[in-house]
Amino acid sequence: MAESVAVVLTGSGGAGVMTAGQMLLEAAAKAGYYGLMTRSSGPQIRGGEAAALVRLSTRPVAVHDDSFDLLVAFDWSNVGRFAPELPLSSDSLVLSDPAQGEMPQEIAAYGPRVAEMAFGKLAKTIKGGRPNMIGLGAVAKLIGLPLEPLLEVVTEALKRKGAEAQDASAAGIRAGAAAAAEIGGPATLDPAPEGGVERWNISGNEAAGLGAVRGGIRFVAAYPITPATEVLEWLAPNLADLGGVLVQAEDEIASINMCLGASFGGLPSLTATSGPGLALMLESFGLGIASETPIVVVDVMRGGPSTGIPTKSEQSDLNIAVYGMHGDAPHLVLAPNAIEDCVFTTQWAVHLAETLQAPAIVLSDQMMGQARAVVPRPADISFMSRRLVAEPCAEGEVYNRYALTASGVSPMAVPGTQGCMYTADGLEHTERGIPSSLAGDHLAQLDKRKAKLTDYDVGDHWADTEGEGSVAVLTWGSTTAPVREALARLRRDGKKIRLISVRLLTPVQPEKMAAALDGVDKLLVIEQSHEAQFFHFLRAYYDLPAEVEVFNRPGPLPIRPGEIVERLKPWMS
Amino acid sequence: MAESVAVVLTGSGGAGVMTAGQMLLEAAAKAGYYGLMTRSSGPQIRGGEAAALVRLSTRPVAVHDDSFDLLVAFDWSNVGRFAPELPLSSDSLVLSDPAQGEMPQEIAAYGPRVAEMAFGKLAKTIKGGRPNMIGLGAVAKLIGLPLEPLLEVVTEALKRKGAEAQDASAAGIRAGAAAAAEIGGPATLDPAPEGGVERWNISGNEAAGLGAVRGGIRFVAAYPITPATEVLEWLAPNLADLGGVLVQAEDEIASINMCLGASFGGLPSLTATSGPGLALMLESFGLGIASETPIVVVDVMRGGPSTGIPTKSEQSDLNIAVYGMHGDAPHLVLAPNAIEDCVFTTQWAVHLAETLQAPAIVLSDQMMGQARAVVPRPADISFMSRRLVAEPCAEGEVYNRYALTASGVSPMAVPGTQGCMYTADGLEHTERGIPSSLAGDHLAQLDKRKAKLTDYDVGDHWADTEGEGSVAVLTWGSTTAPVREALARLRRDGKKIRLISVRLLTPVQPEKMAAALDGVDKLLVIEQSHEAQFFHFLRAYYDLPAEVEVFNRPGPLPIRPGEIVERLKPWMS
Amino acid sequence: MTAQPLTAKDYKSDTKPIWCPGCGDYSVLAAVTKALAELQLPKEKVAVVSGIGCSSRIPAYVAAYGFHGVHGRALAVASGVKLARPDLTVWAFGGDGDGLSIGGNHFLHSCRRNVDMTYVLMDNQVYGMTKGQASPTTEPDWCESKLTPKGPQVTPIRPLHLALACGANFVARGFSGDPNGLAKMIVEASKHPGFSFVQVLSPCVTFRAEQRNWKQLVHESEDAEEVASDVPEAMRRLAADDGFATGILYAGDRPVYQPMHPAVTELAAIERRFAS
Amino acid sequence: MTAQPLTAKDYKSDTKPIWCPGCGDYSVLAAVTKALAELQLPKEKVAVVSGIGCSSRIPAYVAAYGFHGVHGRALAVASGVKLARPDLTVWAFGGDGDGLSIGGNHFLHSCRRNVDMTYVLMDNQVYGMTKGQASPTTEPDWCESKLTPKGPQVTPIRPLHLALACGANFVARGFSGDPNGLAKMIVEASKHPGFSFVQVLSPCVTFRAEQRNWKQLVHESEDAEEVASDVPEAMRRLAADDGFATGILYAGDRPVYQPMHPAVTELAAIERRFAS
Ligand SMILES: Cc1ncc(C[n+]2csc(CCOP(=O)(O)OP(=O)(O)O)c2C)c(N)n1
Ligand SMILES: Cc1ncc(C[n+]2csc(CCOP(=O)(O)OP(=O)(O)O)c2C)c(N)n1
Ligand code: SF4
Ligand code: SF4
Ligand SMILES: [Mg+2]
Ligand SMILES: [Mg+2]
Repeated sequence: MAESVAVVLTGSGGAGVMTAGQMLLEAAAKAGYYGLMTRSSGPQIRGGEAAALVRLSTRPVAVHDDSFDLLVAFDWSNVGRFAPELPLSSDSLVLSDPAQGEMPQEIAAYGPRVAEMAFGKLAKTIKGGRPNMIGLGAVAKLIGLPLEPLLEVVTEALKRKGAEAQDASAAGIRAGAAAAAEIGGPATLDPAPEGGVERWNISGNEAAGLGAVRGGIRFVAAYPITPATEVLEWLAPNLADLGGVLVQAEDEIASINMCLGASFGGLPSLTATSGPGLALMLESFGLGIASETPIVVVDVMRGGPSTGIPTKSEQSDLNIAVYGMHGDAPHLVLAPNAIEDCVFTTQWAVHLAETLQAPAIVLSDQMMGQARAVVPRPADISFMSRRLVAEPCAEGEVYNRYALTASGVSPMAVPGTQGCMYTADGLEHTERGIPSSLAGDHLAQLDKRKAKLTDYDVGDHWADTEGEGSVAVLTWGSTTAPVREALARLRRDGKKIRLISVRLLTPVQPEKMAAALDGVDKLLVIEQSHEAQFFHFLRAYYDLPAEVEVFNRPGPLPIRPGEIVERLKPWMS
Repeated sequence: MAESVAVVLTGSGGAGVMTAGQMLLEAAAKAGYYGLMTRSSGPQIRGGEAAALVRLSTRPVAVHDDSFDLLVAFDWSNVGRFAPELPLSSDSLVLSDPAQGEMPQEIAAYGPRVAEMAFGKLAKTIKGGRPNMIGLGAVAKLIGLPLEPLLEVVTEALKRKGAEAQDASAAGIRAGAAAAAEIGGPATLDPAPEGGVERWNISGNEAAGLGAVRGGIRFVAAYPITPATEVLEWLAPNLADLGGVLVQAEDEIASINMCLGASFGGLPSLTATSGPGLALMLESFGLGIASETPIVVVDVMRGGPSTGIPTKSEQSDLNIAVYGMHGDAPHLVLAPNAIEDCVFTTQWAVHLAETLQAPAIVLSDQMMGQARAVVPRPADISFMSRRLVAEPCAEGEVYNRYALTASGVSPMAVPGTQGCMYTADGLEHTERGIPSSLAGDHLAQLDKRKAKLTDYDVGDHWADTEGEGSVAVLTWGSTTAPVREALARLRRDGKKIRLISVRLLTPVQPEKMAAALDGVDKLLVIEQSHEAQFFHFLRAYYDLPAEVEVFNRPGPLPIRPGEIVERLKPWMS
Repeated sequence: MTAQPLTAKDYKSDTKPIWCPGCGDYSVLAAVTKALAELQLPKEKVAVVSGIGCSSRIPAYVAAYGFHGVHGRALAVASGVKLARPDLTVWAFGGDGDGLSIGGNHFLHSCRRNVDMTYVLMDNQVYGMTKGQASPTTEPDWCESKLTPKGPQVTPIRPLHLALACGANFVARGFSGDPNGLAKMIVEASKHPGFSFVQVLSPCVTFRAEQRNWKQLVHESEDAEEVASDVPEAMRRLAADDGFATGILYAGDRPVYQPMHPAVTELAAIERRFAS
Repeated sequence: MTAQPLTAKDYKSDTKPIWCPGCGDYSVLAAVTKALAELQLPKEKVAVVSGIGCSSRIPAYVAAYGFHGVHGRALAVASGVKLARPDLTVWAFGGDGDGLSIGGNHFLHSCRRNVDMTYVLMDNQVYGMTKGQASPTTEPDWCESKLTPKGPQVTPIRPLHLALACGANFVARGFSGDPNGLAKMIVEASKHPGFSFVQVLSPCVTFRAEQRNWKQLVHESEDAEEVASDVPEAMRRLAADDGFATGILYAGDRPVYQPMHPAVTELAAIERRFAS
């Protein structure tokens, strides 16, 4: 019996592994389990080799395990190239179709147990039968997932295709399950937990979209880019339904400038992109900073530099997000640390941007963004404050858009407000908003734009912290998931260890960090970047314990819980 | 008698203060002096208030003094707004025209000695006479500059206007000098040094242009922007004469991409811009990194963020230059530390970019770029290595554009080379240049692109270091000039102190820095940035002594030598 | 409340322009305030958006809401304002460099997107702000810039041709030397639904002093009485254009892009779709 | 040396395209290699430049020097190559998104700058690479993208109109379904001095499966025999264009932009001017 079971389905383009993976996840959800699914595919636009990586569990899971328990290969076309992404152990079971030839060398090298199943032949015994349905049935049987919910999901999914297709699939699933009866499964799922926790099936990109609208975003202008497009695809119809709008712009520069215009007009505005698009937006992002126009930019990070690896994850846009603007340009940078946290962090980003009249960048990544998980429904949060707007001015009253206030935040007049006409400006300016090159005005406005961020009390959300002890792991973003799992394992072994996962990258929070690190004498920084960008950022702005190590690696391979446990072991006495 | 004398000429648009300032500088050069001139003007495009700030000296001067000895005001229109840029002392002399009304409060507040001279009236006594020539004559007399060279310069400058104009100006100068005879000058220049050092009259922007062509740049594509335009204005005709070309592109994105294309074609290529333009270039700069196409971007920094203060200097583009690209993107960042060093540093940047097949950013600034100095002729340097090009390949031989070599630098085939056809790519790639999303290829190429920079021995040029002792000042760029002068003053008082002015910002040089800091226990970091960008960059990448202080201030006011001396005094026992 | 009608002066802010004495832009500003008075728009319901350049300084001089953005992006900002706030009157301004060089892509796409706003291109065939370089409308043999000492050597953009080809819904040319005529033209442009484009010949007296004699060259278009409502006809008229004929060339009736509609769902209903 | 003439196959690299089976881009590639064989250009004297998109993958599949740049910037890179290396034959490729959406400004300015190179726009009226969003050439009522569920609602760009209005020196439309005809057209484009523009209708069978029947819609232009040499005439012909007429529409004779000339000075002479 196992708390979690990990399955990979692979095959070439037409094999339908993605559909099968999705159905498996949904069926597990119906059965009361939690789960996670990610995808991998070859370089072809369509029809190349593909893999659906699914983990099912009795508790929420945010990351894949160190290895997969079961690999089902409908065919072997180029599956070898995925091998590093599909770690197996000698306990793993590989199930493949003898008609499809030899298991590739790279997979065989893991030394898994091997079994055969003639998916193709079995499918042919059923009218309209498909190998992927045979495979699905086999998987259910092998991991102890009840067939009922699977049949329900498949029937539901094929509603539009009619009864014949539904019956064929159901028959396939049953046939696969029957054929697998002889084969010993690699692990059997513990029974699903009882009780009525509402569970959602959501991807990180959808979650970011939802966080945006929860935060009040009603205007989006954007240009498609992998792996951020699904944020936009979710937002477009839903914004329309909510009385907002998504505009597909001619490029990223237009996108962010449309957002600035809409936000100037009073509507909370957002755009989503990935590294190359973020790079193009930076000049205008700076305009948001100087003119104090709130906007949110979601960057779903992918491998870099340049076009890099568009379909794979990496945490290497930290530098550009934190430091990428010309001039002294304080702004907000936030990062969700799990799929469901994309809801909260994006919502919080909107809240902070609007409250502080400052542009924000949300650093999600391909790993979170394109993964789909079954998770407990993300809690409803409602923040109290909103954009501070100016009241109408009487004739003769002067409205100072950039007034120096105690908080650094000045009431912003929304067009339509009588008597408060002003010109938003990216040139340095007086309190009134008139361009000025005087040292005094420059310093006053620089101080203001900085202080409004650093003086604001962000409360506890700046980081997720857990655990105790003198050893800590400091991480951020999607790397938090394997760290959490690694630390949970260590704690299960009675070890004491702390986690600090930074959600608010800027403005930096030196006091809160000092408190979080109080008593820590050994620190491991973990991140997915070749240059150890996070580590250097921490060095620049925080005082770290004397003994600091860094575990950094570029994408696309994720950092796995087991590796983290290994890295920490020497410190775990 | 004084080693150096500092003069300001101010007046409204038509007063000709810039012309007069330039003539003063040239005349001093002719007389054997060194000097420096900077400008300040109001927000009007043309015709607003203006100030020419001139310092003349028996030795090269790279920065203005703590205060000016002589202020000549042809009129007072809005001169008050310049006051913070024109510090005076009680020893200073203000010379103004009684017909032009009261000295502004802000100037009077310095408590200078005041004298009157009726520039306007005196000019009217000469046919075609102009007040600025009267003023020039007076300045020469008051600071002990011989009239002869001044008359020569003026005569030369007015050659095209004919003898009448020449005579009028000469008469004006003589009249001014005569009128000043009664007034005690604030300081008299020491006699000019003897000996035939070749001296140049050059601006930092011209110097950057010269460094570029010395380095071999023959292709420039650019879009005008203040304060970088003069780099381009110098390059355009001179490149044409040298068989190269400058293309005015439609925008900065086109500029950098044209440079990439030209460099791919084998021609060393450069563009020049300022912060907003640099921001627009970053996506494509990353393409240069990933595709290993050398290019040089000169960023003449101005006040930021956003449009900021286009005509004023600031050192606040360090962050964007070092960190502004998405992905892990190692590249070169260099900064000249004086007007004449713009020649060397730009040339070196071209050399490094070409040798390492990596894009480089040169961070100059408005202060250096638009200042004009009389300096010793910058030495000729010739670097030995050049771009490593590939030899033709025979039929059947495979050319690996991105071959993993010991140095990380791979021979680059220039189009036209037989058998080496390859595709330069911003996608991650194999050694061959074929797109790849495999972890192994990504890591290998990331390692290569990093190692070729970090493993290269940059020799001594990485920084200018001078002095000894346990106290050091660490600075960069144009701030080096006041630091040098401050340290010279302290040394004259017998104090020991070190200077480290970093010329090569990235790749970082931890060993060289450790050696330079060896024995230092007190460190003052000095920079012109509100966020202390340089200080945080140093923290991120270098181990600094336990006691570190930062003296940072945003632009536009320059940091003055006297202020630095004051900051250091407590450490000077 | 029967308020006094607002005069042109009421639409002038108290900020003093930084323009050179004699710059054509002063008259464009005059035309703008006259047009606003003609339209009697409440000041707070007008948004004036621009990029960077001498001409782009205009928002601060108008008593309305303004956005002085970055170089070349005026139309994108203005589109955002109008899409988010259909109740506002949105006018964008900029120079030939701002709008046609760095901003060319937004010009192209704004023409075809057809958001209901007016774009006034203040064309002086030079980059005034950066002290006199060639712009996309500069003659190929203009040699006064040190950047292009032999002239730009490139065929100039003809803004009206381009606007028509890109699908602008209203295309006109005015002259700063005739602020009253220009005011009327801006009024028409503003009233016309969709994206209205007005090229204004506005001399730069500092870097193109010869433009002072544009007043001799400018003339009313022969077809001025009869505005073309069909693109090929407008193109035909342009074939003979000398660049100085003023008037409204074209007014079309393409549908306006205004994709924002009232809400039809509550967020809770959307969230329920995630439940599994 | 009397070498064998090179065949189309010799111009194919050994890299396997990532395109979907049936994609029109395969035939564009075939046409390109045929055109190269027709021209017998030495492989090392050809530079093939592109941006990002399915279509932009083409450089790696041609046995020539290639630059697969970033999205939208192919024409700027290609201009740089040609300006620096007038001896090379430079061909730029890209999709309708790459060339007309994000890259619109470079298209506009490349047309007017008239560098001697050829630009092949592989138009499938969709963003293929990012899985099927509307491009600037997509019909306003195409509702298959989740980003624009009610269709883009914007008038499409007509690439030939735009190229003409911007000053392209050679304007043609081809079809990937006729690789031989397309090869000839590319040969003509490449031979013609200045900036040559070829729009190629190249179906995306994955996201615009209905484009498979373009072969029924495509027809040779009625004016195909007689290439227009004057812009208004070409514009007139376009007025009746249904978007599927193939052929060379226009070939002009504007001067080519090639500003690089042999050196006339030594650096030392230039340096002496600084001496004071
Ligand atoms: C990104 C960027 N590039 C360049 C500049 C420099 N710049 C400011 S205004 C301008 C051109 C102005 O010309 P135009 O738009 O015709 O306006 P004009 O001054 O002639 O009215 C340029 C190139 C800038 N501010 N930002
Ligand atoms: C700066 C930037 N923005 C967005 C993208 C994402 N992207 C890649 S290709 C593409 C559009 C492709 O469409 P098209 O140019 O028509 O080529 P096709 O794939 O249809 O051949 C987009 C939006 C990117 N790579 N870079
Ligand atoms: S430089 Fe030209 S455009 Fe600018 S304000 Fe002066 S006259 Fe007007
Ligand atoms: S997605 Fe469309 S354009 Fe791209 S390769 Fe497939 S068929 Fe061709
Ligand atoms: Mg202009
Ligand atoms: Mg396309």
